[in-house]
Amino acid sequence: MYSEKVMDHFNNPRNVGALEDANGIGHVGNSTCGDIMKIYVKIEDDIIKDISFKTFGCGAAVATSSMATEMVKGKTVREALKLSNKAVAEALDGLPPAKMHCSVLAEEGIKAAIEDYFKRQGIDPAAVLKE
Amino acid sequence: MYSEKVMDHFNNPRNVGALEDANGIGHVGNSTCGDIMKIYVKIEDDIIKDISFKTFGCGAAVATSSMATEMVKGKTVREALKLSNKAVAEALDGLPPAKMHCSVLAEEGIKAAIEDYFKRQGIDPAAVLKE
Amino acid sequence: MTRIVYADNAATTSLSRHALEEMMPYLTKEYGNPSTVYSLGRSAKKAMENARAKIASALGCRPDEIFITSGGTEADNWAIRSAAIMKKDKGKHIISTVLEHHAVLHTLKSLEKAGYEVTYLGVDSAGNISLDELKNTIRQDTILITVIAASNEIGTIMPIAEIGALAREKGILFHTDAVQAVGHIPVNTEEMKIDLLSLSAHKFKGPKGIGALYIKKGLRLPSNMYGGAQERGLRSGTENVAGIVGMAAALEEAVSNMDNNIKKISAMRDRLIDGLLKIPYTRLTGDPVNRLPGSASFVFECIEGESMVLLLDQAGICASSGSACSSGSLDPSHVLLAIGLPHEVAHGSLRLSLNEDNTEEDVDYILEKLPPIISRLRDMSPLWEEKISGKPIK
Amino acid sequence: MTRIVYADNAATTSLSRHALEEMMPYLTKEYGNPSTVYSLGRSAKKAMENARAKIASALGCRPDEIFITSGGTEADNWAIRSAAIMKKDKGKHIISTVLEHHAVLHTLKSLEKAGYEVTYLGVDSAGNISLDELKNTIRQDTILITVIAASNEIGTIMPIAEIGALAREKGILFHTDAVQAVGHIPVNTEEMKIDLLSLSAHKFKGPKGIGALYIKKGLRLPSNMYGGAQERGLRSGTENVAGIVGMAAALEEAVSNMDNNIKKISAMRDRLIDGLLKIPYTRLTGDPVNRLPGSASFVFECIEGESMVLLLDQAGICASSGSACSSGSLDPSHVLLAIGLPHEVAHGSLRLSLNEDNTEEDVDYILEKLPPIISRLRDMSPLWEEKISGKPIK
Ligand SMILES: Cc1ncc(COP(=O)(O)O)c(C=O)c1O
Ligand SMILES: Cc1ncc(COP(=O)(O)O)c(C=O)c1O
Repeated sequence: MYSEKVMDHFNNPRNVGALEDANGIGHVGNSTCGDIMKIYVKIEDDIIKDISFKTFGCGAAVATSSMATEMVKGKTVREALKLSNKAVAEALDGLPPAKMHCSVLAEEGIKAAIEDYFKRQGIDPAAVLKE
Repeated sequence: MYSEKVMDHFNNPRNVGALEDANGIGHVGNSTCGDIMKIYVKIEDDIIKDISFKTFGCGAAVATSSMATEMVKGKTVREALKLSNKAVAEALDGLPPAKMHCSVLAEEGIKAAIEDYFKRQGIDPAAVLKE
Repeated sequence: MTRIVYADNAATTSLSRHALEEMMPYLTKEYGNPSTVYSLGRSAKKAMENARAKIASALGCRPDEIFITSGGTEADNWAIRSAAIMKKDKGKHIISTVLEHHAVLHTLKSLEKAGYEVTYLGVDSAGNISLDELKNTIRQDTILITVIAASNEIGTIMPIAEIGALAREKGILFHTDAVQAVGHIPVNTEEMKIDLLSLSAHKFKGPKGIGALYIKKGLRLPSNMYGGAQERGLRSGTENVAGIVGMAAALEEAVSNMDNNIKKISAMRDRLIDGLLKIPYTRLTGDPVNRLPGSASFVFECIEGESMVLLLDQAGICASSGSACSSGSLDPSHVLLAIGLPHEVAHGSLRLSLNEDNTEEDVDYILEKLPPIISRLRDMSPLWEEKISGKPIK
Repeated sequence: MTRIVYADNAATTSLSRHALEEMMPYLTKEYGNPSTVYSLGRSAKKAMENARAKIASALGCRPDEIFITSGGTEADNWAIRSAAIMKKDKGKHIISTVLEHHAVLHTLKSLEKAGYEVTYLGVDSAGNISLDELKNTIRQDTILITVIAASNEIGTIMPIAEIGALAREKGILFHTDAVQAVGHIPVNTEEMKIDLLSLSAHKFKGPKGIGALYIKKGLRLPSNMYGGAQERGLRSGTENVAGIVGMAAALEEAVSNMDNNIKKISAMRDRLIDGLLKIPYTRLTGDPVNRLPGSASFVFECIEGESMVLLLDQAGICASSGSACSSGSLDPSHVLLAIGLPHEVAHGSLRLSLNEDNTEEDVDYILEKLPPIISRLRDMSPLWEEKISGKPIK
């Protein structure tokens, strides 16, 4: 069902846990549907210096959280905002069709965390995201 | 499917073949239905001195012919006429339901041979059979 | 991985060694077609009829009331569709429950589309139906009551004898999906006044792909498959002789060991339940007492079932979950919702199902391995953080 | 009894040793339910999908066009009933032949009762249909053509590719009951333009109780059984993993040896036919050339088939007959009547069916044992007496 990469990221999730000094936090999903992701970012000089997640959900939800955080860590905010759910799924060597929504959630989680960062900075995130 | 008795009478049929000096021959069944019996009797002093059969048909048809001829051999005509298909089937330790008609044919074959004997003797068989 | 603890016997069981031994001749030298007249076919036929007699004796019915199918699903589909067709002139109302397996539920849904009306009896939080509610639900035009004998998900056992008596009294056909019950708890078609009963071999250590429908003598069901008139014309097709022989051997074995098995398995189950209920924010699903001997089913709050199943697999433990992710749909199991669990709690379901092959060491092993898995997943869960801190997540 | 010569391979075959070996893990340690997410279930799933790919490759189709069933009968019933339901708005006319197996015939009869009209194409004395007749039979409201790929009784092979081309051209669904063909002669769903194809494992040395329906991609058949949504929701029920694996292994083996098998088996068949046709008042049934490699079918005048089969059994030879007694009905096989045999001749039918397990010695043995059996039965037959003497019996 799951690729080896998915299982690896599920069994040994990268960047798991809360980030004490996060300056942006994104919450996506809802418990009714069975998947919730909380993404913590620490952004400095337009760079994602650190990132972590907490996830309630299935194997794919954990693995996409792990992979997505890995993919944007150390990247510029602009680069991070370009992360697509397809890229996350591909980096995991694919996901079962029924699990593609998890990769969407991961993409959304990253965006939500960055958005929160902008809000805290007093910047209208809509303007940034539109670029 | 068949009892051991049926298989024994099928494999080693008693009284099989034509009877050279028969004085009564009965034909029953028809080839469309798949069963034909020809019963030969030699009756002397009201006794069935000898009897034989030829049969086209399934295992049960051969076995009931064999058993029925055995059962009436040496009997009086009156006794022979009392032979029922059930008695033939029972003597064979039973027949599959779909094969009961073969025992009916055997009973009818014996009756037909005796009837033919009476006819040849110039006696109205109907009168005899009615008794 | 050092050891395997198989605790998903409600999903399927390993094949009994005895059953396999009985099957082997029919997978090798005894390959005759039972419909043929020569001795190779006759011995296959004999084996099949011998098997049918064993199955009948396990259910307390007559051999000619047992019709072989390819499994529980076929039996359920056949029984329910047939009952609906046979009785449609009397009415189109069917009574069932919210606990049914999809094999029953989706067959009922298809009948609803065809103009039948189905009332699904609700259950209390332990999964028990109310006989009074059943009585009140029966109408002039009720033609069939179909109730699962014991729930595959939460283990609760239904009052089959009482339902049977009521249905018989009212002249309504009674079908029970006894796939989880047969071979595990006493089932008697005569005493329980059952008209139609489905069973599936692989749930009691028989082979997969074989099952049976008990049809009470005198009921004239429409043919399920047309063809060479096997199974007295009702279910044609060259018979799976090895499968039939294996099913009968496994069932005979299960029934003859049933008393001991029930004692042994339910003791293990209770130890498992007691041990796991020590984990905070954990609930047993299904009735604590009136449940299948092997069934231990739970919800663990703030975590998701598939994750548990995957981590248990890493530890060599096979288990299952009724979470949405496990079911492949967006909703968690209809049964978990039916016993009143909120969606987010239902997602955290885990079913451990034991049978006579499990050992006390298996229970120890699960009790050792599962709690740290729950902790690990809760540590990762934003819902748990919220629950513990008392702060809402957003 | 010294030796067994099994010559009833059209009824069923022995299980291939290779297939059994492939099955054994799934009858022992690999008992996981393929629908589960842990590794024991995943490996079962993998085995099943691997098997599906092998079956697809044997038929020249895609794996997702193969749907597992419990045998040929289920596949026939499902395909035909579904096609009728799906296309009922276009029309209710179906074309078939007088050679069909009961699994097709009785399904068609049930449709006739439900208001469908079926035209059964006749055959010539060798069992061949006329493509011109087929063309002329097609109407505006023809929705389905269902033709057996090769006759189980007389071995004649039907022009499947030509029928497929015609059906495709006219936009009519084409189903073939290829139970006797698959694994024995080349079958390619793509080249032959087949929409639906039934197969059954135990006819090509696979296990009993398992088969498949090929459903051309894009056709949306109604679900055959409701339940746990196995087989992409079309045929629910816990999968018979061992059976599926065994079917695929046997089919792969049969297809990879097909060229050699055809050569070897048809040579034996021809020697058998030549030898037995020396018996007076004996006819071959079916086409002398255009026939299944293993099929040698005859009528022997003035004797009855079941008697032959029973006496052959005494000699250790397994064979079958289409006589009334063998079929359990009052009429001999509809196929024998359809090729124009009078009732009394049809009663004398005997089918010897060989496969790759038969040897030249088997043929010698049959040629030695059968003629005296014929003589013995004829000596006992009043019809033979009549035939020989020229005098009518009454
Ligand atoms: C209660 C119940 N009914 C029906 C079924 C269907 O049985 P099978 O999958 O053997 O067809 C199952 C198991 O899958 C079950 O647990
Ligand atoms: C031509 C044909 N179709 C269908 C079937 C039915 O297959 P099964 O008995 O495996 O269901 C058979 C054999 O019995 C057959 O020979």
